[in-house]
Amino acid sequence: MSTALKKPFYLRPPWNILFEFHKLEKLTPWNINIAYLLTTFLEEMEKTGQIDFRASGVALDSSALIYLMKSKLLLKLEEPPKPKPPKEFLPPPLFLPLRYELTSTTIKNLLEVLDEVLKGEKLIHSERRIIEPVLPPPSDILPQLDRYLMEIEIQMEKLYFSLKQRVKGAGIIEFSTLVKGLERLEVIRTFILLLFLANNGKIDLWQDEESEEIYIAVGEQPCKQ
Amino acid sequence: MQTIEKQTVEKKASQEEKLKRELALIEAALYVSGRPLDLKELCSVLKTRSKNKVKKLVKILMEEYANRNTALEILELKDERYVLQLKAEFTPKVRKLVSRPLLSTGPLKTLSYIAYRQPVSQKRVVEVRGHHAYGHIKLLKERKLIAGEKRGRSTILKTTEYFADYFGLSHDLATMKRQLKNVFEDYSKKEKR
Amino acid sequence: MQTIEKQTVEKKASQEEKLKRELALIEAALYVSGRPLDLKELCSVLKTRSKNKVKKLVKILMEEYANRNTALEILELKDERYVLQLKAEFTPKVRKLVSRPLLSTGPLKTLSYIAYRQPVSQKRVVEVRGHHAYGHIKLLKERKLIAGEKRGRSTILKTTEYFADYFGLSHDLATMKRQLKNVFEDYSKKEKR
Repeated sequence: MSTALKKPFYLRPPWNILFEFHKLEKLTPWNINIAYLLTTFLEEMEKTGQIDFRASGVALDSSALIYLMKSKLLLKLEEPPKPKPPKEFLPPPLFLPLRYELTSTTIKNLLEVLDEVLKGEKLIHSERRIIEPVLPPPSDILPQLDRYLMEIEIQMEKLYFSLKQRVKGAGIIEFSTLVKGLERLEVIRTFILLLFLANNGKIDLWQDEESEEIYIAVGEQPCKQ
Repeated sequence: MQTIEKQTVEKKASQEEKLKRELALIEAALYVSGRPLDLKELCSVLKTRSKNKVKKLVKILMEEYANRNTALEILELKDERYVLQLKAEFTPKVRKLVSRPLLSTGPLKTLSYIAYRQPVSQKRVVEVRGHHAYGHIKLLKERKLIAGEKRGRSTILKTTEYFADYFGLSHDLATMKRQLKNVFEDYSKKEKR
Repeated sequence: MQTIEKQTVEKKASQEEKLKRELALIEAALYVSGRPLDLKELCSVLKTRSKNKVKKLVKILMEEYANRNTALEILELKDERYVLQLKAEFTPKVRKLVSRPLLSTGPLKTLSYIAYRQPVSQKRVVEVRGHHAYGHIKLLKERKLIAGEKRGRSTILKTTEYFADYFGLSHDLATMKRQLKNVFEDYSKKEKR
């Protein structure tokens, strides 16, 4: 019984090549001597007395496969080589002539646009300031906001619609006016919606540095770019 | 009282001064514009209406430049237009100093192939130059150096008049190709040296 | 067999040729860059390490330009930098030919912001100028108008010496910002009037 448990001889090199196909694929078929492998395989089988017809069958199959691989390679070699396309003259790169050109931008132009950019910067500053002081810690409001957040798209549309009505299409409205008479939680919800709307570019927000009033601009605004 | 001789000398000197100033003005105009200028534009810089006078002056300046034998040259292009530029032989040596966006070697090779083989199908260009050529062709079209023309299902590529001007080449296709051939032959001779 | 005299003459001629070529190379570099170049940059064009040699060559070229007495001049600036430029007196006469801006409005705005707030983080620039600023920053770097420096995970942006030269500002950052602020304030005051 012990022989049955022992690894059969043909799973050792060099014969293992006939039984492990994945290894076969990695080898060049020309490097495999089938005649040698099969002869020694039979000799070894007779010597050890481990006559196994299944193993012989597999060995035969593998040999056939190797032959096939060899003949395929041969056929490939026999294919007439494709005629090389006639070598075409490839001209060297044509470098464009270099010409110096004076440009018209002056420091005045630079400062003109700087003025606009700094206005934009101010706006971003105030947007940031709004976010920090006004929002209470999220833990206070989030549990109650779950359902509300799920409906946020609808709520945003509602608020945007009412904003547009209040400014009659386009204009500016103060945050304090918008939330007048509302409860604290409602005020916060409205504010969060405003941030979402501003983020989507539907409205613009900024805060007056002294009065801390937040202004909401609705409708066509002069472009920031 | 001045003698006649002295007057003549002074007059001559002032005429020379004037000529120098006018030549310098043309040089200034060509330098700052960085593109070909026609006689009308040069007339307006010199505040004269005489195209003939300006033409004579430009020729003098061109000759001066040619005699100086330096890195810059003034060329006459088609339709009496003039341009100041770096001589092509210096381009590879100083390209890296240019702060304007330049075309890199790949697109320039595609351009020279199109220029040499034109009119040539886009398909052929891509076959010879590889798949990158699609990007090159787009870029070259954007720069108005080449133009495409649909013929049935294929696109035929050609260089533009702007291209010919930029290189100071003829607008006549056959002549241009001959000129280009000379340029390329010069180039390969230099490469072999 | 060559006589010694003939050899000497030939040697001299080839030396003169070499000198001419080197002068032309410097001229080429100064012409295409359109900005002041330092000795290091000129050395790299001439493929030499000798700053002294380059300095001598530039001086010869400067003299040649001065003798020609035309519209262009080569000047020596602070820190051994050299620039080829149009003589100031000619600028008003040819300004009308200059029509191409250095940059289009978007990138110019981003540049002005960087110049005013520098050193400034790339993140901040994008915050203020929007996402297009990434493209602008790339362009400005290519044009050598700004440079970026990694500091930990963020990139700090600054204008370059070329920027300062182009707008005629100081190379010293503090001075430049003061200059910009002064001009800017003057300008805004005038606007408000």
